[in-house]
Amino acid sequence: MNLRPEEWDALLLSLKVSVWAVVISLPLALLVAWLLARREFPGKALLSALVHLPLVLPPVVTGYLLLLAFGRNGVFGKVLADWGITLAFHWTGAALAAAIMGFPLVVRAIRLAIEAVDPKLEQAAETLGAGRLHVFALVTLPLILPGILAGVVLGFAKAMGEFGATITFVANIPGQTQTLPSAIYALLQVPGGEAAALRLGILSLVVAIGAVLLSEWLARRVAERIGRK
Amino acid sequence: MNLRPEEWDALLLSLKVSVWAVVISLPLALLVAWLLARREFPGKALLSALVHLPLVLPPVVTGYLLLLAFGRNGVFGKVLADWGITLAFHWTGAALAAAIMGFPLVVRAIRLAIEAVDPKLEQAAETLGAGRLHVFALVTLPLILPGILAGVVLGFAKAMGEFGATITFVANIPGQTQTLPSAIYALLQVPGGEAAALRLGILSLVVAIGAVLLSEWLARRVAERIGRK
Amino acid sequence: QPDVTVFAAASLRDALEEAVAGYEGQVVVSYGGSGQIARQVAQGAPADLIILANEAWVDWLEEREALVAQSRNDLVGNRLVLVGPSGSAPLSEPTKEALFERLDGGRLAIGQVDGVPAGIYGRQWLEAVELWSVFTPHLAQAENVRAALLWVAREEAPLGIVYASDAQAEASVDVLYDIPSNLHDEIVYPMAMVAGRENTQAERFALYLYSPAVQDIFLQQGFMALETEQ
Amino acid sequence: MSLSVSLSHRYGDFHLDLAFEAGPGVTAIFGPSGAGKSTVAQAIAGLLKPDMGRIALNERVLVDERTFVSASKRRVGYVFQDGRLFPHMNVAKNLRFGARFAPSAHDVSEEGKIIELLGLQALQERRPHQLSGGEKQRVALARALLSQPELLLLDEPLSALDEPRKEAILPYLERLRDQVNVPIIYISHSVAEVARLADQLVILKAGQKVADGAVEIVLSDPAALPFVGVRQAGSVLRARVEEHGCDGLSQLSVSGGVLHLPGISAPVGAQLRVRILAQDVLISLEEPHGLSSRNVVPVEISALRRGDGPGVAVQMIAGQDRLLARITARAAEELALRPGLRCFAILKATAVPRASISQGGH
Amino acid sequence: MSLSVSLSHRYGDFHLDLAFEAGPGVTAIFGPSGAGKSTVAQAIAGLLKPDMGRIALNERVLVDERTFVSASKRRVGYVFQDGRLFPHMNVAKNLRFGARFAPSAHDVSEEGKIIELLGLQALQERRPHQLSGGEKQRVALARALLSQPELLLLDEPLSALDEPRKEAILPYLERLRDQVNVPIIYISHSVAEVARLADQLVILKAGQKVADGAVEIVLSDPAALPFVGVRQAGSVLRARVEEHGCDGLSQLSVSGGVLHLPGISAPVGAQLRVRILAQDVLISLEEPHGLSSRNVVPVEISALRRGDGPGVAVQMIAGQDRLLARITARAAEELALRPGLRCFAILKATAVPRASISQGGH
Ligand SMILES: Nc1ncnc2c1ncn2[C@@H]1O[C@H](COP(=O)(O)OP(=O)(O)OP(=O)(O)O)[C@@H](O)[C@H]1O
Ligand SMILES: Nc1ncnc2c1ncn2[C@@H]1O[C@H](COP(=O)(O)OP(=O)(O)OP(=O)(O)O)[C@@H](O)[C@H]1O
Ligand code: MOO
Ligand SMILES: [Mg+2]
Ligand SMILES: [Mg+2]
Repeated sequence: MNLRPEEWDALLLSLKVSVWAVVISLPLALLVAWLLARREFPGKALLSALVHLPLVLPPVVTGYLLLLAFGRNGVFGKVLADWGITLAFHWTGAALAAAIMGFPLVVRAIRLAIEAVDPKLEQAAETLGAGRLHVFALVTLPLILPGILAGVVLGFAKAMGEFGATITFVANIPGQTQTLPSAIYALLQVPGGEAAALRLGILSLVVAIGAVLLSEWLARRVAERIGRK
Repeated sequence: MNLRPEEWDALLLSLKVSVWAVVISLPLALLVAWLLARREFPGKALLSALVHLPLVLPPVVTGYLLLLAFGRNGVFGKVLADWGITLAFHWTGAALAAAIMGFPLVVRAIRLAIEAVDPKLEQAAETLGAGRLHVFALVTLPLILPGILAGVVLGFAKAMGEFGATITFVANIPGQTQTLPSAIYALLQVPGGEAAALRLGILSLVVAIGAVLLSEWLARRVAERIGRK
Repeated sequence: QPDVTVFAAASLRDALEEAVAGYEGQVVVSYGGSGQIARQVAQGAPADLIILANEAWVDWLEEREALVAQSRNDLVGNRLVLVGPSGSAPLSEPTKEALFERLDGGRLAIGQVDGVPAGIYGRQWLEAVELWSVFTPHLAQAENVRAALLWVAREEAPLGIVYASDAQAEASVDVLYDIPSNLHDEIVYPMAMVAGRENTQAERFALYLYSPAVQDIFLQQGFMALETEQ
Repeated sequence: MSLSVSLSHRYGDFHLDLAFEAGPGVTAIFGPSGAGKSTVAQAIAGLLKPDMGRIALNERVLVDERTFVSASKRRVGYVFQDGRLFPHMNVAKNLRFGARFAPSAHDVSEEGKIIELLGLQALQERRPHQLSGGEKQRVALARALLSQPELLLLDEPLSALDEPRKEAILPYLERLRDQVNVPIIYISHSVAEVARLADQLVILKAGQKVADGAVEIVLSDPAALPFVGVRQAGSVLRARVEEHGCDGLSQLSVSGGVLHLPGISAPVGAQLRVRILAQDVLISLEEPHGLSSRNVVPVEISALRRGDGPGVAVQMIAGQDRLLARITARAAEELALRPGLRCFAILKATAVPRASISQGGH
Repeated sequence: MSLSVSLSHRYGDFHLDLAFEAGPGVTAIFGPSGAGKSTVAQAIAGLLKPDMGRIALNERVLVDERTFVSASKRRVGYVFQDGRLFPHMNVAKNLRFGARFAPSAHDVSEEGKIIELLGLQALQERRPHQLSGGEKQRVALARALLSQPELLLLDEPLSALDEPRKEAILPYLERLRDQVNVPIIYISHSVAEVARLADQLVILKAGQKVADGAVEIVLSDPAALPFVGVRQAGSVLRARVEEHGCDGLSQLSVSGGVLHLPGISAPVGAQLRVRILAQDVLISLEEPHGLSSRNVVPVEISALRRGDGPGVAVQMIAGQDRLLARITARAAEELALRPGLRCFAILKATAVPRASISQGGH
């Protein structure tokens, strides 16, 4: 498959955005998943609802809200601009949008994994002297690796496919913010663009299959490591 | 909040579509999740990739593909039409689109839950005379209820927010296929529509919070039942 | 960094791409919906030039003083046509009966009638010929006009109201009827410079778009030339 | 009714390779930790597909080169070392799980009996996570019993139970052995349990069979002694209940004489198996007088075997039975014990635990 | 070094309410299944917040109305009934888990010793799911030992081990008790283990303490007999190693005379505790002759207690020590045993198991 330069750009940008989306959402997702799985606190259900929000709202609305918050005149946008950080109309914003859209998926995968960890093992670690952080790092974390992996795959796949929030927040500037889905969208807007759109669609697919294959392979190794298989 | 009749229609339709999306995707999701979690077979990774597809592709593309497959002249569409089933431009098609878009989320949640079930319990059930189906129904299924619940919440939330595939596949016919996201999108297309869009957005939010609260409550009960808490 | 960044309505993509290819200067175009572009510009999008498919959003931007005063100008125009799947016989007169006969229980594909420009124009026409209330229950509204065209091409809908430019490029549809342009607002694509981003490169590119060569491209793609007021 | 097992399976360094037949009654599989006992059990239950081998239950082939009957079709009641109760069901539901798959409708009174016997009445509503370790194991045992198995496979089911509970369950297992015609495979590392329950004994070590045969033979076989442990060696006598004394002592006739043992509930005329540990037998050259022990049997020494420690195993003939005593080498020397010598075996009545007396057997 | 526990906790119907002090050495908590032993252990380890109570370890308050020291800060080495190995770590990593949190650098030779003792060398690379039940428990034991705990809490750690493995571990626990100054709480339903290891004994029943005190006192206390079980009652004598015979018998002096016991490895001069089960003692009015037993001690009967069965407990004074015999009521009657009677206690040398002889103690 011969890709045109803009197509290459879109592919590389999509990959960059997706990787970053996963990287930035993972630590927070771990924290939130742990809170939801293991702690009781007032407002827990509300936090859970908030996490699900990006799923419920049409992506364009999420993008619009992001634009309002992080745009030139947005509350956060102004502050970040002072620190020299631009998000709107920038690939970093695409990563943020993708991260937010994938967040509920990542959190849920990790949360399910944490809920499946036998608290008795964590207790055993405690009696061996491990404090809460060590218990998490040495026992919980390795045991939830399959869940984290699942979360990463979901988050990555979602980021590869995210379109509505991204195009609304960072527009569709070739070479700068045009991801694969935006490129496909633009192609589908004019008659005769289907063939090119199909090419890019297949490209997405290849990336997705690659990512899933990789994750299945990793999952198998992890499952062996933690004695599940 | 005083809702106009079309807004009511959109809300009710969204609820109907989301519920049906979950209902129709659940059995297949259970099967696929079980296959992915417990069986080894050639093409397993491919199946997994296929399941993730709706995440990776831009929703509009998925809608486009749905139209090609289930439209009046689509491969499946023709067959279904013979049976008197219409999907394109019909709320049933919206449910199908939402089900497909949410499918990867539902499958993953259930798969994680199945992977966390101790196969030793299933073995114990087998030695007590339970065949594979009984083992699944009496042991695996109850134990993965939290995962199913998580899948249902994710699938429902996704269905409530799904827009791109839905509108491409079933259009935006007020009272018939105009879901909340379609209505919101339409409102955002005209200058000054923000206020009304906001109202509908809040409506989505309320539904989402309600669903999440309900699911958290159910999850707690289920966890108690299966002795996790 | 490109010399010029243009935010343009997605339906202009083919023609604009051809125009950009013939321009000696680096131009990038970000395609999107008109409302989306307007909001982005209001939030400081890095656009030097905008070309929208809808006058209302340009008005909206002007109210917010987001555009360079007096820079607004209509680039090209377009026409609405009634299309059907290829092979359909032309309609001499789109009467209620004739349309219903064609629909045969199916739907009339159209852009969202309260948002997508092509839908708005289509609605105006239907209202003008007093068919609006009759056909409202039989519409299939699309997120964008391309989807409406797709439905007709795939024979999901026996009829559709789309731009002439779209209909021309799609082999699977035939134009059944040219909608008289006096029965709806004039279809124009206004172009304007974004306030705070004025630069000569953008001005040069804007002028280039008015050049006969580019206008030819637009004509070939089925757009309509406008009398330029330069 | 019989089970025929021939297995070969490898787990890394560990290689299991053995064959045995289990007739009706109880066959104990005995061996140290890691010997492969649970591995054999899993293969019999259908939870492990052995690398090679053949397993047949009552002429029905469960495993061979071509056959592999699934676990759910085998009707093997398996009580696991680790309980494996269903966490989402309360005790009552756990117990009734197998009933729906059982071939015949379940007998409510039988069910009640088992539940009562295992002291589970008060626990019916509990969930597994609210049970203590021992309680869990009792539920697991009842659950298997209630599934009407064709073969009962008990993998150290009693190791988490305290003595009184063990005592309460063992008689039930005995009755099961004698009344129901299901073979029982009993995995244990307690010779006391094995000796009491088992008809047959298979001793495993590092995946190999090192001894098997009738319990009486194997336990009094000096070759098996290192695997059984010296403290557990002994003989099993067939006895008949003659009379119950009002002071709680019963009179039993054995072929070589009379024993007086406490705590026997079997009716007069019943046939019992009495296990007498070698370490509980003293030898006296003269008939003792003024001694607290009621059980003095005239015997003739048939063999002496020196062990590697300071002990000597003395085999004696008492009527038709063999009796085994373990005394110190020094005593054997001083008393000049030799084969053919006629002397007296002294047996402490209170030293014979209830667990060593069991009814019937085959 | 001491642990002071006072607890009240409710689980539905079950109500735990007890207080005890555990000094240095080993305190055994003994009781039937469901008595609340594991519940006490969890409270001590900080895994359960008791409804009410106070727990202090070496003057450090772990729990009271205001205090609740988290489990990780308590330095209580807990060996669980169910192992709880980390499934994602191999044996070696499981073993070294606690080391990083231990206050002092770990001693490689000590580590090697423990690993060797528990026979874990060959298992280092295995993962928990590749271990047999007994192997798992051995790893759990070693893991707790290697975390340098201030208190060792063993919840039936040996119940899944076979006799030879138990035998191999028990001496280590004895050494631990005598050499390291950590109190050990040992939960068990095996009196044999308790008697051998424990200095102190707390007996629980249905959440209540029914007896506690020094092991020697409690085990020979008739009041505790129903909880301990008649077959486990006995006395503990203090003995001194006098001489090792070349035939494997050692001569020990007790205050009332001399014993000849097999298999003693302690050096000449060492102080031992020898537990003698009541059921292993015979009483003779005359000094016996031509008897295989080497251990005949002149005694004076101090008390007779009739049980509810056919047995009688006979307490005898032998020098400074008390000896307990359990004989049949019929024998007691026929021999006309009464307090003050001088007679002979006969003890089978081979009946004293190695497990009943332990070094030192406090
Ligand atoms: N799934 C497995 N993978 C690898 N090795 C295994 C596996 N299961 C058991 N083993 C090994 O096989 C041997 C026999 O194990 P098995 O569980 O049959 O022993 P066992 O006699 O039941 O011991 P125990 O009395 O401790 O339960 C052990 O060395 C064990 O480590
Ligand atoms: N989490 C819990 N919820 C409710 N009841 C419980 C819980 N844990 C234990 N129990 C009950 O408390 C009582 C004491 O249990 P515990 O585990 O302390 O007994 P144990 O003496 O350790 O028994 P075993 O020897 O069988 O291990 C039992 O009746 C048990 O059912
Ligand atoms: O140019 Mo539009 O707003 O996609 O019809
Ligand atoms: Mg085992
Ligand atoms: Mg316990």
